[in-house]
Amino acid sequence: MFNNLPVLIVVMLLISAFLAPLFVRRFRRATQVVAGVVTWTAAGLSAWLLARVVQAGPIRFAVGGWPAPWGIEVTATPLSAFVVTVATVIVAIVMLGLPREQRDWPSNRAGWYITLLLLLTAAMAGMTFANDLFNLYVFFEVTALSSWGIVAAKTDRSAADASFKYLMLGAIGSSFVLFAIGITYVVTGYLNMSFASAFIAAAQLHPIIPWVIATFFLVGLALKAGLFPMHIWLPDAHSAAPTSASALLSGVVVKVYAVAMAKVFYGLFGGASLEAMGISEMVRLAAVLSILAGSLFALVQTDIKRLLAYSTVAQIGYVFLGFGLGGTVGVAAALYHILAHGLMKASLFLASGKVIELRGSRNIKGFAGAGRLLPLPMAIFTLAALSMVGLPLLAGFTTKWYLFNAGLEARLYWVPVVVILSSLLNAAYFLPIVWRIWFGQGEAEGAADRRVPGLIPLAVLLVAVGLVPNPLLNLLQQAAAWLIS
Amino acid sequence: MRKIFALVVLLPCVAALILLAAELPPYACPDNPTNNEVPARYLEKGVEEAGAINIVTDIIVDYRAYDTLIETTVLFTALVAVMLVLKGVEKQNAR
Amino acid sequence: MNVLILIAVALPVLGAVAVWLPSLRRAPLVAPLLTAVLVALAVAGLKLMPGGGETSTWWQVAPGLSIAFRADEAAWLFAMLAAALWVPATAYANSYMAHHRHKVRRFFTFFTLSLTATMGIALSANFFTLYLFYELLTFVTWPLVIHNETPDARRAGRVYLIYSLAGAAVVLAAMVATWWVAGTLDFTPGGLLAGASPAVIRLTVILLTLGFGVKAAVMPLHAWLPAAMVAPTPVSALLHAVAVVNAGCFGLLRTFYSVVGSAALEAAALSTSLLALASITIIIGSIFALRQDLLKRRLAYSTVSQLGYITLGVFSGSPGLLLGSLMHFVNHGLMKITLFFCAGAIITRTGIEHISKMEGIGRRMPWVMGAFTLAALGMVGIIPINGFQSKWFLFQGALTAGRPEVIVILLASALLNAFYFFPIIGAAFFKGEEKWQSEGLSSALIWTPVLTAALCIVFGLIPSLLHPLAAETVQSLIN
Amino acid sequence: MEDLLLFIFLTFLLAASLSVCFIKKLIHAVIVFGVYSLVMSVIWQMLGSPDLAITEAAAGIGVSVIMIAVVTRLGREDQ
Amino acid sequence: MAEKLLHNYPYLIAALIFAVGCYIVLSHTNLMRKIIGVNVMETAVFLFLVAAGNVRGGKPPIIDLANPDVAYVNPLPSALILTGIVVSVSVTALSLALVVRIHRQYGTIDADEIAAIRSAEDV
Amino acid sequence: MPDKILREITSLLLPFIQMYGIYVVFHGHLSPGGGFAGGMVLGVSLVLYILVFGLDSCLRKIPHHLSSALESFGTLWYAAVGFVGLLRGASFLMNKGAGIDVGTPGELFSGGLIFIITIGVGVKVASTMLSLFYTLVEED
Repeated sequence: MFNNLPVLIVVMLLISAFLAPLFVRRFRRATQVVAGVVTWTAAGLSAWLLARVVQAGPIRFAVGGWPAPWGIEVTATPLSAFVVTVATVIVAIVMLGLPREQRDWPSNRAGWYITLLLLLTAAMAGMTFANDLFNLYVFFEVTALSSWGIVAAKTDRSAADASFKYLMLGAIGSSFVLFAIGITYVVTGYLNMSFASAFIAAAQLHPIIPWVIATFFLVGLALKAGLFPMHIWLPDAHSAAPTSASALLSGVVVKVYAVAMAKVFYGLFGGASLEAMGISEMVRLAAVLSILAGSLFALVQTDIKRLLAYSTVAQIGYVFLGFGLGGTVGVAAALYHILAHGLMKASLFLASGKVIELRGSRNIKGFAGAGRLLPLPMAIFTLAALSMVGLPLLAGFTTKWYLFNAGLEARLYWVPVVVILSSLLNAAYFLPIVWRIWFGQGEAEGAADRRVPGLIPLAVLLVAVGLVPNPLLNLLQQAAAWLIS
Repeated sequence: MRKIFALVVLLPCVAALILLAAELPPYACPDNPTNNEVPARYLEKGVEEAGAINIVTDIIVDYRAYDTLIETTVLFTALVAVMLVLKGVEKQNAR
Repeated sequence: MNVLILIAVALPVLGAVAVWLPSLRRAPLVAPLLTAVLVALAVAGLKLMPGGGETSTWWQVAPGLSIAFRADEAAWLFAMLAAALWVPATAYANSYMAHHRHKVRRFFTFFTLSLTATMGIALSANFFTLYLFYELLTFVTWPLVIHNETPDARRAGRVYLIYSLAGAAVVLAAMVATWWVAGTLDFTPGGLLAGASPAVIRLTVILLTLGFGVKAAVMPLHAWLPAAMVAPTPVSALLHAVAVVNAGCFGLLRTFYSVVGSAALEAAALSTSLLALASITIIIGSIFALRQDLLKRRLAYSTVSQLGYITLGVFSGSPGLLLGSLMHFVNHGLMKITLFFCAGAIITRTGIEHISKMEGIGRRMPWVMGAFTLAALGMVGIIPINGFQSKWFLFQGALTAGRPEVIVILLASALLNAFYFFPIIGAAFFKGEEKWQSEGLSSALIWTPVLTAALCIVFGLIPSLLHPLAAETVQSLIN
Repeated sequence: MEDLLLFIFLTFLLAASLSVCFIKKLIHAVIVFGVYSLVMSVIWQMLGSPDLAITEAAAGIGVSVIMIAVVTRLGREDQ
Repeated sequence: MAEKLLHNYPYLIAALIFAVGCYIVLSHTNLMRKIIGVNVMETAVFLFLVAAGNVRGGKPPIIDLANPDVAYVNPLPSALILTGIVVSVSVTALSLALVVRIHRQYGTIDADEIAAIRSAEDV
Repeated sequence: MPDKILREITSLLLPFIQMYGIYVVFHGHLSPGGGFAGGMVLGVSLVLYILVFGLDSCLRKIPHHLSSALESFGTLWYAAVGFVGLLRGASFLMNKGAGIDVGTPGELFSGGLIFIITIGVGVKVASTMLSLFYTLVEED
């Protein structure tokens, strides 16, 4: 029964998603509550799973009782359990704000939106647990379809346009990933990553084969994750979506793709051969370009949501950089950043969503004087922004510190330089907003309703993660060690 | 311009794929890595273990039933997304 | 956990919160002053109580990254100087803000928070803590720089922020390098980099010089300081005499001798070029000061130049010069805060900011201008005042270190100081006519400069007040 | 013999995909795409996957029909 | 190499069609055409996998219970592609819905015209 | 407006197409095809019906909310069948391993859960095609 847990978490979310559109018309509030409860349950279960997995070692579960090369194998490792826990917790927290966000929506739209959120969560969990390449692909598509759907959830026309752009590039990405999976299957005869990797290690393959596989995976997943040259859909999509969707897309979804990439790369090839093929170099290069270009683009934005989206392009670069650097420290840094950035970006989007609602405009000028109207949300915005800048004792700094260590361990001395440069750029676009919030002259009216549900838990977690990173990092180093071995 | 860009992006891709196609295991050869113990078991024991004589059905509904469950979910997701995209969106003045 | 250190570092945070207490109408005025006094007492107590030199760790963030404090000699010297001068500065600020009512609560919040950052820098026991509070200092002083919210102030704030953040980032890079080479960030008397290769040491030293040099206003990195003159005068006094610039100098001192180590510093063989840098700062700063007509800007460039004295000693690595520079560290703080207090008093009373319009002002405000004169004479290095002492020890140090060229620099600088201070004094007392209407001034605007000027004389007359402390510090840094 | 037939069909498939790219009128491209999926379904039958052939035939027809319906509706409104 | 390529011609054709599909998506501005391009790309991958599953002389994998000694083709790729087809239908459905909506809201389905409208809106 | 011949021919053909679709669904475990192919054929037949006889006549027979509900239901059906194995103490989505009688291979009622799942999938795919077409063609 316990071994079924990785599948059951996914199926539980799926079933609630199937039921949601049936009931939402009559019992709208109840549907929202049930969706929240289910997500929290999933979060709790995955946390339990994480605890068990850390204690007793990874779980390999053969769905339907068919052992690995024949059936589908699902693995709960410290890595996947951690990522699923992070994803479900952030989704659950963001979902706290749904009743408020959907006040003016028609019932059926609200239901479909909730359904898609649940499907998205389920698919992310499934994708992370999958150890079978084709299973990974199918979940990949559910994630993609549901995110395309929620991007278009608003009825204004830029949403449709953004969603279509996202869809086209995402579909190209999926095709690349499927092609890579196909080649892997044709070459090795296995879809299970463990078996395929054993085959690749044993067989004398022509060097172009693993190279093309890895490159196709990289192109496909980087397209989905919005790494620099392939990020063009991201600012449109993340800014056109409703606030909760933006928070999730920026905070969680892109990172799950990064994790998928890490799983596939380390699962199929292993760190040494990635380095030898030059794939690690490629990942690092893309990550650095992403970090710098994302920050530079963010610098010239006037639309807060686009600014945050470009900042996501930069921050996803950190995650890829960590994975590209390899080594326990680098991977642990990447995993830590997945959590930290998820919390930061979700808080930033939620808090700025409140300001957008208040001012009716997404221009960053709207932040002027917002600190007096919305003291608590804006304080949390400031906290998250400073964390982005990488002030010590906040979560962003820990990531930086571990990336430094990873870079120096890999003897890549430009890593600290790039990271420091990027945090300066972050400061350059976040601090003016912070100044505007507290000291800017803005309209003093409005803000009858100061509550932003979910913001306080996010902030508490963010502070906790920043102040006490040690236990978490020990856990993450275990997870990283498992991934690399 | 757009076409040139597309070509520039795609040419290396095509080159890599052609090089790859030459190095892949020979087409339709019974000794290929794909014809390993996995399809062998499906074909030999599938009828007995899963009960359908159409082995493809055996695989999609029994051996890899989880994939198929998710696949129906894909269809469901698409439909929900389609409804979210189209329902209740009025026609706007275009330009 | 040492209670006195806890008070020194954490109490100002409470004080800053207390500024906003709605039930106390005069909370913005009382709380900061009370905080400053308590902190000064606590720091003084650190010297008297046994066990002050022990490390007390507050928080272990990650392996190797902990927040820890220790009040060793150098730490105490800086902490005491800052805490002691904070009291008159706060009193002065109270009076000043009573005249310039603009966002008083906000002003005092950040003013008091700056004390936390300064104490944190002074008492830090490892590089991480130092870096943390160094970064924090930027963030809490930035709102003070742009307090007036005029376009000029905003521009100055932006410049200040860019310079400071870039500096902090470079410090961070140095910290990473240290961590990588030494595997620890705890300050140790002999330094951490003793065994490292010269290239790494050189890189670290350069990074440190750039990083802390920003706040210490080493010459190519000084531009923020004159720009920041648009801030209210108590802030200028604080920034230029007590907190920020001294934090930069202290950071240099701390990291050069407790992180790099004097032996490694010698191995890096950079002292000649660094000394040249400091010398250029001294001379060019003075020349720039000559050309300013705005009093506060002239004082700012004078600060740039005088900070060169301090960095000179730090960069040299020789005990004698270091002794002199440590004494100047304290003496310059006293003198410069006096000068700024006077400038603020003049501005508040007469609204005059330009030197060319100050003719005869000395007869109108004899106490203030008297204090100004004393401090200015000290700057030039006239005998009974404390400025003379530091220069004297610097001369001696230069001779024992075998660097006679330093003496030439110091003499030239003294001459230039005289050139830009004497005209002010002359104009104030011997020119112009008495034509201003006197306005009532709050007493603190007058007695604080007088008090600090008196301290200048006391320190000048009794060298044994400061010299043993400085010698002890040098001993602890170079052994 | 079978290989030759397959070769011809595959070449035809490539030609169909290229013509989808270069045909000017959209509705024609959609129709060619329908033909393309039919050819694909025949190829899959030849490759030994009748399940796929049926599914692709049904799906290809379904998708093409919907596409044509959408295109004609959009086209009608354009004129 | 040419000989190998000739022997692997289904793979080669699949690779070329994949590239053509990608080219259609990237080079055309008409959104409908982009959708067709994505479909072409996906079917190319399917072709690749199905071809890889073929075995010379193999029968379709429907077990002839009376005759145990028949060689069958590999059933696994077929099973995978069955899933793949459904996925591609779903993606096509959603993209068609988006095209319909874009047409409703912008009055055009040309990417360049939409971009022009958007940039005019921004000013 | 479609002409009379088209209507007549369609009304003649449709039962056969639908019969074929249902056949494919029911014989998924015996012959090529299965839930997806058969469901798709059924769905396409309904689309054909709409194209010839108009949206309204189809909406009268199968209302939109019914097809959407069937759609949810088909997917749920699958997931629920998955729990059978779990309830019998084996793992999720287990068929014969969980002790379910798979019957004699080659007969119509064989394959255990496969048969049940296939029907659910067929219903789901057909209703999805229909709902999709409804949503795409609807004017509002």
